[in-house]
Amino acid sequence: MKEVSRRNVGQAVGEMFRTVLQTPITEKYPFGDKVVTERFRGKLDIDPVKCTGCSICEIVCPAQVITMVPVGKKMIGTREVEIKRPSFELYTCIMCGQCVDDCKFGALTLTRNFELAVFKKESTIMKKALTIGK
Amino acid sequence: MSEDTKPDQRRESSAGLMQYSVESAMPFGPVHPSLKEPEYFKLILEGEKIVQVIPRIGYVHRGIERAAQERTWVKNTYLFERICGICSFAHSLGYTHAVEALTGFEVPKRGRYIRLIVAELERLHSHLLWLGLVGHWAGFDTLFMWVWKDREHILDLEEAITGNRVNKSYSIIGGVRMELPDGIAAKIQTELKYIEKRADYYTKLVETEETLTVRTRGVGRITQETARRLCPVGPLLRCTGIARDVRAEDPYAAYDEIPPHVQTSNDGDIASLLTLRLNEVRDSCRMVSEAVEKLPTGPYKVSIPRAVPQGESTFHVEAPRGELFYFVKSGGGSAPERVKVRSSTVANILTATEMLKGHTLADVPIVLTGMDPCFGCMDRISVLDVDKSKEWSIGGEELRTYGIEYYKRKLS
Amino acid sequence: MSSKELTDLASKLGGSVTTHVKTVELNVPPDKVLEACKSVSSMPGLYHLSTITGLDLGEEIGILYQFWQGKGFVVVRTAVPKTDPKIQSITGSLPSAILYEAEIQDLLGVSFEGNPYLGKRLLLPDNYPAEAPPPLRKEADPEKIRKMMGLE
Amino acid sequence: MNPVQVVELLLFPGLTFFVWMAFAFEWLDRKTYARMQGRRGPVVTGPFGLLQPVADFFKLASKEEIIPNQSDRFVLRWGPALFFAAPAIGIVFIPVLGTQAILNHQLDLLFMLFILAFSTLMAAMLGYASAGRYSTIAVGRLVVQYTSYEVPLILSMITPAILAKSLSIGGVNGIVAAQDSMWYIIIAPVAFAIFIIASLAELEKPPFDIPSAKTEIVGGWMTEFSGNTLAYVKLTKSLSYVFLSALAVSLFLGGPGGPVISSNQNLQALFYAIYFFVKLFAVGFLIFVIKTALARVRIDQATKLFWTIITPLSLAQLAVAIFMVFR
Repeated sequence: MKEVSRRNVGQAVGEMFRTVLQTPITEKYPFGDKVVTERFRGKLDIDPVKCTGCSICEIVCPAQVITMVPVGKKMIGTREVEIKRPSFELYTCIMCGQCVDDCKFGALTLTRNFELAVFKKESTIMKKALTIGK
Repeated sequence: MSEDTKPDQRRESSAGLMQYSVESAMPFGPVHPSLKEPEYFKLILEGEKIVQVIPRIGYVHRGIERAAQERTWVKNTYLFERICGICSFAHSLGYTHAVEALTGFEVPKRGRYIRLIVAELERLHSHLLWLGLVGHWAGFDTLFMWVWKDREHILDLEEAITGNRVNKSYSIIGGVRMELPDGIAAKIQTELKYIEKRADYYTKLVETEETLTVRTRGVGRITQETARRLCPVGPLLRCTGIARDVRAEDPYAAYDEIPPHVQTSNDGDIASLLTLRLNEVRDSCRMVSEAVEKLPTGPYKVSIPRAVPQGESTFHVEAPRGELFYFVKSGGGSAPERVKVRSSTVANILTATEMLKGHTLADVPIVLTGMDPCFGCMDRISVLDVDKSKEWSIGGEELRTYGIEYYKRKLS
Repeated sequence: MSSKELTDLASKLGGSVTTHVKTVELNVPPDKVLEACKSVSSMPGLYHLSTITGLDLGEEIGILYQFWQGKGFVVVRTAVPKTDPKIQSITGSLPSAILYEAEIQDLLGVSFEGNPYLGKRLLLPDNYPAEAPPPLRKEADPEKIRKMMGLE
Repeated sequence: MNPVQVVELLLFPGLTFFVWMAFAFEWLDRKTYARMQGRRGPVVTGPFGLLQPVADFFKLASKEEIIPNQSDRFVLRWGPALFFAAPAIGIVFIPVLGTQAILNHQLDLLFMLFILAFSTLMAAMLGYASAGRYSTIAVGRLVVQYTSYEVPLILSMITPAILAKSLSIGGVNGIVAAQDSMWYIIIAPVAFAIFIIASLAELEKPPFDIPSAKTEIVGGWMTEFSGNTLAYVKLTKSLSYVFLSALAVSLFLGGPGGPVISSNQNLQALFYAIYFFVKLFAVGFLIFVIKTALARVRIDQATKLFWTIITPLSLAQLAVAIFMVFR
């Protein structure tokens, strides 16, 4: 154990005292605000007015979050067509943003809300588009 | 232990390399404080010295290769990205590159530069994560906290560019998803200067702090000959002096224009891995800052039709842990016929078992960390005692007796 | 990599060579794989066994030994019939293939004779039913396997 | 024993007060450790998180206790009480309000040695009694470590006794009283350094946290403890921290000694108490800093270090001290 006698023990001490003077990196999150960046991909949101019910989002979604629910019927010319609106099971959402990219009408957005923990997963099912956008 | 399972009746071959008695195996994992992910290693001990290690993987096998066969090409991008949280971008890069090679489309130059920037930022954060973990396993929590503190800077940058800290969903088939945000170039440059300064400090710290070097120098040594035989990838290969890097040899993204300076070291132990990875951190800083300066204008993606022509494509990228291999076979349908992923840890695990040989149990965590394991990527080590033929995994009682005997022997 | 050497090797082993953009494929019969892999890995330049890929080709199971060298790959390609999926292991001369071969044995049911993991599980759980088809084969139905394992 | 002495023994500066000191030390430990690593440390409970250790203690004590099947229930139930008693009794032999301790007798240094050994013995007993695998390995390491650091620890404690020609700490002509003119840290700095290093080993702090290395053997010998037992064991570890720091103050830093201007006896006692706690926190802080700055060594490296370097050094220091006193 010759190294012991000529050791450089305690190399970190100077840096330790310098660190004390700096602001800590820990954010006071549950007690203070957490700032996320502009592009942060959080909870999915839909603007029911812009949605036309084209089902593209349902097709592209990799996590099967979106299901199209028939909400009524309308006549196009002589043909009766079902009107569909998306319902979102947000507990399976992986926030990839593929639906937002593919929505031609700009109805979908990823908000910066990241506080997604709930007691019942059913409470995250978003049916906003079903009630208003008829 | 019943009579019919006498030690000598239950011998089996261990990975074809030696014979051992099953009764003397010491399990390491699948749940162990030094493994953050479940994996099982059978350690064969001679006293406290490890003579043989047999891995058993698959505890987090999620059948992703099968799942990929039932998803469309675009959906798979997000699936493969979730193989690993740390090198998620490398996975999506490997997959998208392989698919692009099938379609024959070329990603625009700007898109390739942005891919390089994000890939190198990911390497920075992965290497810093590893350095912190080495500090943690060596009982040096201060280093761990400091390094992770600095890693936050990189993660914040990644969030600003891609919108998420780990699962970036940034590389898509045909380029990258979004343009770089405004004013990010200046921010990247200042943060990189900070990281470079810190990397210099950490190099000094890990090379001189004696309590750390006694744990790392000469520990987990692999020779160049072993490395040639067992084909590890990434830093584990480079620390034996073989300069092998996918980025340099088979460039993808914009690595042909901004080539890496391939770092090597000759000792092949944990201490040299520390220095090597810190050198790579500095090199990545240089590459990112060069790429930001030279960033060409123009489109950042091309739109590629969602049907992929028939064919096979082999691609590999340099993930932070080494070569990451993708093989994609298309049958012309909307989903791939077969995707094979070989993550870097699978290639490294055999070398890691070799590194463990000859060391004591106290060194297992630091050596295993040395290869930067990512079992999520890879998809178990138990200890056998050759002289004693005693099963450690049976009960506390026997272990206690063994412990008493061991220390009696050691103290006498 | 010189394709001449590969052509020579292919003609020696009774196979053929096809060239793609980045890969050179060496098609050999299953019994010549060991020799082909040995020759490829000992060629000048550092040939590194990247991985071994298994493919379900319907009637056969294709096995691809992918070696990385320089700017591309050399692939030793062979196929074994599904009715008798057996092949010689290359772990004797290339020990790095142990895990890759074990993986194919698990996922596609090809036995590699000489591999230390022969007959053992690597990736799949130990209670994976022996009578169920290996999961990456086309006939494997996840629902049926789950039922066989008593998960549903 | 008069009522004042009883109050001193039980409240201030006796047992109750030192238990609160243990909480304060734990807070300071966590806070300095965190701040030096760039974190915040406890912030929520109380001002600056001061009440966090207390809250943690009561939370742990109120949790369900799980006793492993193979364990020795009797030892596990009553062991923590004895384990707690060791530093709790030892600490009242430390003089705080003057050079005289609340309790003292002629040979209390030997009693301190007994307490330190007893504390380790209890830890080993508790670890074995809990019958966990990690605890068993930890106890093995604990005993190996104890055999290696005990000799230098005792030798470094004997040095002040030789210099003071007394085996009493807080006695009439004890070690503290003998340091009136000159602190022993100046005469015997090596002994002080060795005492601090051995204390780190005794307290299982880095670089000698081998028996409780959480990345290797989970919680060390405390792995199988839960609820009430764990709460008391943890409190005892903090109390040992205070106890060893107090011992260092008494043996090397002149105890509560310092310049006293007033002749009022109560005011003098206050001065002494202030001096004592300033020194106590200084020693505690020194231990925090060492703990933060170093990585863990391996058990064989620690044993080698203690036997090949520290033991000869402490013997040399002892020889120097004997020469100085009896020349």
